[in-house]
Amino acid sequence: MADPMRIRAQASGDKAIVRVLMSHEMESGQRKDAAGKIVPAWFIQEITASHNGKVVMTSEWGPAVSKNPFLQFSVKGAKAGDKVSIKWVDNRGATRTDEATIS
Amino acid sequence: MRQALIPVALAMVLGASPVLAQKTASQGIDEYRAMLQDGNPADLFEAKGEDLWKQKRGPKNASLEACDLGQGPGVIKGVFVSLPKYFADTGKVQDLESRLLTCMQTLQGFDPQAIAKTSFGSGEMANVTAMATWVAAESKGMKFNLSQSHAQERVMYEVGKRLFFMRGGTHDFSCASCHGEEGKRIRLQDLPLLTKNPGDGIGFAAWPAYRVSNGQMWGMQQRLNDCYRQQRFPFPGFASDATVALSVYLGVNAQGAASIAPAIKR
Amino acid sequence: MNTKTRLTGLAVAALALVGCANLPSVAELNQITDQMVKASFRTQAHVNVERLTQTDDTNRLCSEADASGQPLDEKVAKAIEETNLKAIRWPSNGQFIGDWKRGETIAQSGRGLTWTDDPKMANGGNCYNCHQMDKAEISYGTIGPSLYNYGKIRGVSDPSSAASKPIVEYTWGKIWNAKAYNACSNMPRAGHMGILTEAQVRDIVGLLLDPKSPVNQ
Amino acid sequence: MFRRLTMQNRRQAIQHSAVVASLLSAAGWLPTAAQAAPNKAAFEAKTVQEAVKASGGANISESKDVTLTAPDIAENGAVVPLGVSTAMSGVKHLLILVEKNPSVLVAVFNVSDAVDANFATRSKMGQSSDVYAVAIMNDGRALFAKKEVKVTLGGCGG
Repeated sequence: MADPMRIRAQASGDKAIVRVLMSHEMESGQRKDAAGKIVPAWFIQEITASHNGKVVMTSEWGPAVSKNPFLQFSVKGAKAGDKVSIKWVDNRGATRTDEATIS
Repeated sequence: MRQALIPVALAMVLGASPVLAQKTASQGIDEYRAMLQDGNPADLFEAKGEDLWKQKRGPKNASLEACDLGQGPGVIKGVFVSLPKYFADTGKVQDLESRLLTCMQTLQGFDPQAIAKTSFGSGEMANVTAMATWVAAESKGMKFNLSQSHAQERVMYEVGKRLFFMRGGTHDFSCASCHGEEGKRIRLQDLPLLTKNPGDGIGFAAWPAYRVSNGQMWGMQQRLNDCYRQQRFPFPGFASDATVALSVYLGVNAQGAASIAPAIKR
Repeated sequence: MNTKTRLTGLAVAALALVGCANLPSVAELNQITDQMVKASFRTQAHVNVERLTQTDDTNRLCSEADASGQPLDEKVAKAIEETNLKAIRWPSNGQFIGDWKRGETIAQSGRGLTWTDDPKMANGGNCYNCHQMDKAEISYGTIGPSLYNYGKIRGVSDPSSAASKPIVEYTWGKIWNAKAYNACSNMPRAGHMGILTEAQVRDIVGLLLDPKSPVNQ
Repeated sequence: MFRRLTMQNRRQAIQHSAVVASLLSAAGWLPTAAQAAPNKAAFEAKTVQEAVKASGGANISESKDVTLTAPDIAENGAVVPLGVSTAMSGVKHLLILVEKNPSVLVAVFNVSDAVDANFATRSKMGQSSDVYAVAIMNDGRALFAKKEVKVTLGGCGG
């Protein structure tokens, strides 16, 4: 199974800034291995962010997003103690969901 | 590829005045580095390392929580800035990574030789790097203060100094060829002077670090390994005495430098 | 004194015996270092461990001087320079000046002779890692002096002229074996150590001295 | 739920690619409907124009109301920090694109009332290139900001 994400969510005024690091190879599909064969693309394709269980944002990615991806966004009306969860799904259908409490 | 990219990319930066362009390029690179500081993927390895430390693993199905990294069993905070140091139970001076191997052997029953032979970034070797990242992060901001009270620690410093200045390989390079003078650079890459602080604070005190260029987490052992590769030296064994001695020399030279590990590097 | 037996074992064993005594002598520390190098480094791919364990007197003496913080004794330095000067191989066809365009490619390349390099591919000269050369290349290192306008500054307008001969020969010699002119130079001995071929050295000399080379614009 | 809603919105916005995708899916060329990227055509586009069109945008024009955050120079093309934001209302999607990448589209952020129209991520760049931030409005207009990012590679040149 994929390694856990690191989610930092900090309340700031009337919103919370969310910073996420995800553990993923994000293989571009352009690279060749030692034997000269193309390494197939393998990347996170969909992101879903929820605030206290309600979906607030979705995002779609291609293989150009860097390895071990970083994502930052702000949730309106979120305050300390609220929960933020992030779910990703990659192009092989693997998925991971992690949750953090806003500080 | 690399060689082809540099002139093309930089020729575009160049414009009419090379002096001005160069200043702009290095300022631009500083800005770029600053943008990456927030959100260092080393965090991922740190989290993984903490998890691994506490997990029951290995043939003996034990955690590493009783491991003594130099300040007593289970003490993590502050150990990174005091390593390498002499350990009475092994009768050796050890760095963080070689000490982790010792604990994985004694507490968990892993074979340290087998781990030392594993390539960087795979299997238990990747786990050692992750744990080193977590242990280092727990001392972030603390100042390097290596012991030189044991005779072996002093001998290792002296040997490390000789290794630092040892010329060899096809190119006659020593560590000092690149890191022996202040204000030098390779291509556009600044080279820290590693014989004293603050240069050594940027060099030694920054590893483990996340390497942006290849998306890998590197411990000090891998940093030294790749330096030796580029020096055209033969292959230094993982956790070998020579690598530990060199770390003692660099670590003592970094006396007083605040640890910035785990850092993010090119 | 059982120094000899003490130091013949592995470096680790030697260290254990040092125990709580005072710091060993310089000679003993040098021997412990040699033992530790033998125990710690190994051959990988085409990179043989002898590259380090059987390094020559030039490297050994310069390393010792560097570690001690004392400059090399003047006589020793002269002897090193003479040995290296004698070892220089001059161009077999009498031609010192090659193609500066090929020279520029060699100067740009930093590849070759690491354990991850393919030994079948041509080695690079690593020149830009340490030197400024063509002014258009701003990604240059500063470990060595700038070589921009190298030939022009030295008044070389025709490399084949008799007047240019000393500087042409010096340039060849310096690239072939830098230690012939400065015992403990930081510069690799490109020809002497087999990093570059004779033809490659010729092209680098062309890059530095050909009046048409971008180095001299 | 919200997820299904977005899918519908997206379908309307990118009817063309959805049709293509469903045709491919029917022909058995795509693994499963659930796993197939809903915006496949956009992510395979080779030009900024194509990618924007496939994402439901039209009449692309430069606008000061879209902000792109990007470094002037990237020390390494493997990781280039890029951000897109706008203070305009009525934004449906924010896109980040790198013109000279093999496929230009890096990421699509679907804006909702619950988040700021302000996102940051990091992209690979194979070479120096113009980078685009594009806002696709509810009415289908596409507004962009662009900036050239130079990519260098340092180190020993080995």
